[in-house]
Amino acid sequence: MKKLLLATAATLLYATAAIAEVKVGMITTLSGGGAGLGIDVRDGFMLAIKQSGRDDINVVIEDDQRKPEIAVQLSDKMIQSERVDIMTGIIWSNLAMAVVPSAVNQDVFYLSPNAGPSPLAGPGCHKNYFNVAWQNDNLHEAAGAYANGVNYKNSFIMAPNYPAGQDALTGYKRFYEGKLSGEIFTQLGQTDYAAEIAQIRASGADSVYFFLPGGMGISFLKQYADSGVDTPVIGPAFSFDQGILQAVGEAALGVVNTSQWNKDIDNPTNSGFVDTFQAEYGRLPSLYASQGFDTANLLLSALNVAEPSDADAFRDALRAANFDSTRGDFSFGPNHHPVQTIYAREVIKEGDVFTNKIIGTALENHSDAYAADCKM
Amino acid sequence: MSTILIIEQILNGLQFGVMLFLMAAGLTLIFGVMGLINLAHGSLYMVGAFAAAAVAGATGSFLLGLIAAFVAAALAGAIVEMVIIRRLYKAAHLDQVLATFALILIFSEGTRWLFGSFPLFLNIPSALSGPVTLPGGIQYSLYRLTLIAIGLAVGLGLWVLIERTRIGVQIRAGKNDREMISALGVDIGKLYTLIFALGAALAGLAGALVGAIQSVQVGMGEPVLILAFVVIVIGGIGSIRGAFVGALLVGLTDTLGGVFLPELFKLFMDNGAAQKSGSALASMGIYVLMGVVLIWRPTGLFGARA
Amino acid sequence: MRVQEKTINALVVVGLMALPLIAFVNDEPFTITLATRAVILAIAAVGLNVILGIGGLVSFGHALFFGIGGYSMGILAHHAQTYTALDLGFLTTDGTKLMPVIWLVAMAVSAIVAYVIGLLILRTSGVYFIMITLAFAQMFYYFSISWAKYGGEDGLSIYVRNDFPGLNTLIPIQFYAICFIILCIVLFLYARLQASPYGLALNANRQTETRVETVGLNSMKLKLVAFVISGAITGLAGALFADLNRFVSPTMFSWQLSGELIVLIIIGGVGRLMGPVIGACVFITLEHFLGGLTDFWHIFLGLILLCIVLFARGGVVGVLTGKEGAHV
Amino acid sequence: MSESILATHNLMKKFGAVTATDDVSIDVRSGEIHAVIGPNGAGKSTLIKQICGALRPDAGHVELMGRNLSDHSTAARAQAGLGRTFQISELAMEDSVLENAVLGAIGAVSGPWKFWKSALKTKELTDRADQALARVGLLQERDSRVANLSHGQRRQLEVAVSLTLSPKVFLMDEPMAGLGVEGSKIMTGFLDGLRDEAPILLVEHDMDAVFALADRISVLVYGKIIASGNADDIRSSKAVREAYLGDAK
Repeated sequence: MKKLLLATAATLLYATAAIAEVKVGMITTLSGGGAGLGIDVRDGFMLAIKQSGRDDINVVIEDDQRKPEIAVQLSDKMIQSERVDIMTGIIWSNLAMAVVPSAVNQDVFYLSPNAGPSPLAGPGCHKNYFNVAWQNDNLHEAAGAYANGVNYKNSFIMAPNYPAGQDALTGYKRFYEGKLSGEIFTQLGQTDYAAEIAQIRASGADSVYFFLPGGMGISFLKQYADSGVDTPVIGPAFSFDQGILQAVGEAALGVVNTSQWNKDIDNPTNSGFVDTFQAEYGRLPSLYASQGFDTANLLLSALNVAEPSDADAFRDALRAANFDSTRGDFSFGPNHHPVQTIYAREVIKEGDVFTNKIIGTALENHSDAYAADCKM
Repeated sequence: MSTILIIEQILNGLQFGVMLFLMAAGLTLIFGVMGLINLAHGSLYMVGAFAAAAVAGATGSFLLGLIAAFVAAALAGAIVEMVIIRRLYKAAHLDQVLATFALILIFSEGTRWLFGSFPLFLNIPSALSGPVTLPGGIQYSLYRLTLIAIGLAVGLGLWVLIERTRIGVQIRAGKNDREMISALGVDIGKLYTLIFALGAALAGLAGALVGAIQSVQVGMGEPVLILAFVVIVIGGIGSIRGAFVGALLVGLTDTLGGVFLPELFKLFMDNGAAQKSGSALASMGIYVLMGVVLIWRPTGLFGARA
Repeated sequence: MRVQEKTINALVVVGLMALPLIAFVNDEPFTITLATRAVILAIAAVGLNVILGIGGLVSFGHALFFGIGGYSMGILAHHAQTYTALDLGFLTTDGTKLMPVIWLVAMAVSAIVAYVIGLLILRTSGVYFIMITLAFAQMFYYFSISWAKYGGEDGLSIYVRNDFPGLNTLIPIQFYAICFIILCIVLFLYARLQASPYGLALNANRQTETRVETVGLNSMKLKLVAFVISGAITGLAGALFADLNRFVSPTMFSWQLSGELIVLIIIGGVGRLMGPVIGACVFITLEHFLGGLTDFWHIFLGLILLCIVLFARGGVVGVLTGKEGAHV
Repeated sequence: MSESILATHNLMKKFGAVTATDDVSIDVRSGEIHAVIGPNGAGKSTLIKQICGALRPDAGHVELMGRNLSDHSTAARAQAGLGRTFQISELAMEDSVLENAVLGAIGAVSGPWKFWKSALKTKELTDRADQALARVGLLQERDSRVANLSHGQRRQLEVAVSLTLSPKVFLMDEPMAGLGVEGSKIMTGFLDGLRDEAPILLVEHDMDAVFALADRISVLVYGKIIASGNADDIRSSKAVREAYLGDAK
């Protein structure tokens, strides 16, 4: 019996090798509240795959519903049943923390198109884990650096009381050199910020930095604009992204935010991406779409060099990051996290559409604070 | 912390409270009169917000948006009542919970199917935007003041409706005795549809009003639903007065807890730790409030004694 | 067609034994993982069924115990894998990766929490009870989100599944076997409990507390013990669930999860021995297959649940046997 | 004179301005049936609730075999030997007749903290239940669901459950209610024989039954005992006729 099983397994193995199909598992959020981000990552990713013209890449896409335990099970499915070589797609840090460590330990490659929690950049880094977006602190650090650059001396900072929020404020403070007029942790999922805005008004701050992803940011910006408090606001790109910006409207106009990507970054890859994305899906691409697109292109560049079955060669090919990124220069640091330029953008109105334009550079060739803790 | 800031925070708590009241009033009426636990009440809130955003976006008029929210939520409520809910009045609470849980799924994903996965735009009308200066030099959002006024007006309206009108008599009678009221020749089916639609319309109105200063997105109704349940349980299920008091208590506890608990913790902790523990405790605040009220009075502040 | 409940029960047990074996032979490990998930949710729902099905108290906060079980596992295993001491204030100890120990701790902690909370809340009834159980679960949910020491919203990852002497728990079929045997034990205990003098008294207490008091039994104590037993079983399931995912996070405390546990019981049949098990299998199957059809699969899930409420009173077991379930 | 088994001492209970129980002192002695009668709203239910522990009196107390029951819960009073039946059946409607009777046996014999052995396979419990069912004539309905029983059968089951408790004293709230002529006759005969086993405090509307059964009768009007004595005393009492008929000048 056992022999028979082994024989079957061997035949199967032989069969897969013969087709030499690359299987990519994408776990992302496609239903419920945060679906917009997952859909953008998926669409960006699939656009690049389509453009490559390769039909030997099989992408299996599953919806995690933004629930960590569902993500874990899908990951089991990808690894055990689909036997994928590479995984990608997760949007949220808490889902990434649930899935990535065990996946990469089972010899699967994981390319992160969005989340970059600090443990995975520091002591928990892994040779099979590559982050193609940013380490979570990056945009916040850039905001701190930008605040120095425009001479803010007295910032009021706030974020939700959960790990990514705590990291955000730490990231800002890591680069920001002025004083803090206030530091607030809000509730995760909070929708009313009247109390916080009152505190901002009373604090005498010269700038406000906030990290409030998703609907929280929309609520805050609308209420802030209505409150008449005119202290300038800085935020990370997440609250000023293409998908969200239309829902914020006028309230966001003129706000400076930090991002590693914008649609006006001037290189052929990027302009090609923006045009084809619009043609394909009928909407402007978002930050997340660009990250999905870059992730797929990184993958394609490595596949051109080596098969994932040859793990060491494939890993080296990934590490080389020999692809044309929408962001221009892109390379990996020692912990497989990006070394990249982060820009300051400003929200503008183009015709009827709210969008961003780059107004300066916040941090050049920036890596992250955790690389030193990474022993790979 | 200055007096002005404290007054401002109390106003914020009030505003939050009266909006919760709009949600809770319908919920408590529906439970009090029909004995129905309606988990899908938050979905009607969402329907209102989306209707308002769609209509305001198309016409440019916030007022038309509000009307649309009211009408759309009332319609959705009436349809749901006639097709599904009325089969559940005699069912066990458990069946009601499951059925209305199913309705949440249908409403949420249906809305996403219609409107897409991204939040919609809905903004404060320009006439109401910006702050006004109150006596004492307090800068306060005009729109939020308007919300407080609308909330109080609706509360007053409901009181008049229930205490002073024929329908109110029927509602009060229906609360106590279903058979008696149908014996009086009132069409109980129509009355129930009407009450359900009224509750739905209030929820829709709240969704639209709040949507203008928050994010109009799928799933926005669920956190509010939980809060509204907390409110009616604190107030005593079926009691409009209880819902009003409960809503203000929850609104004030939540707002003031979030502000003052971290301040309190700063007295014996360093700043960052105080912020973290204070806000952690504040996020549990209303549930602690509810727990304490129910342990003290197992049927809420104004609930019927067992 | 009317089927005997015993026949259904036997079929379910045989099915739960056969399916993973078939999957094993066909080398479909994910099917085994799905079955494991169904079995663990079934254990949790059997726990809930003690207080809900027999005792008639609708707990809308049972995720509380599920989460406590999960975090018991997470915290113990976290300290074991990081070689740090676990300081309980009155006692400092090492973590552990040994499943039986973790299970005992999960059940004990859940039982203690259930006892304390039960003392406070069992005076309420009906909707008030529904809501106060929700309130306590929400307190734990928000607390766990901001509890930075154990990962906050990110939760805790355990890199390797915990150990069970003599087995390799990382092999899906072996872990399934553990869960399946626990489910069988729990079901056996549930059946004994339901038929026992205590079960009879608790069942009568659901229908009339006055009668139970009049024959000299303390209704409050009956309910409290049921709440404790129920919490302990659901806590055990939580520990297993955390081990299945090698991960624990605040979503284990979420009200959606409490709702799902109730849904499982209603789908299967309230107060039925196999109700939760059938409910879990049906639910997982729906989730799995509908999810593959469309992004908007929640709509169909909702419609199916509605149909169950409107047209299939008594759940699957009720429909098959032609008998309604317990009235709650 | 035989010993007093159950006694109330100066029970007082007010609801707002209404005094529902006004200084009521009655007792039940071994071997007797003591009936309490009174017009609607006289406070009979309130009195029963105070005796069985569902209501706390404002003043006064209840004694069972000389023991003060003030600190006893309903359950503890039942344990102490108070066997109550209800005016409106309080039974587990989804359960079988046997299960309801076994519930009583559990209360009387084993207590509820037995989690292992099946209740319906415990001979000690089922024997006791069967005996009680046999005495009220319900044995043939042993396996029926209570929901399917007739009204009269439920009244019988009420009594049977209290029999399983072997109480020191019965507290019966209108056991004849809704039984019809034939049923009342049978029940009367049954209660007649029961008094030697344990005395009965009988609250009853059916005057024929009361006058046929009661050794003593107390008349409760507006919360006060206005008369007490044997059947003849009550029949001839002026106060009672005034209260009941309102016209006896």
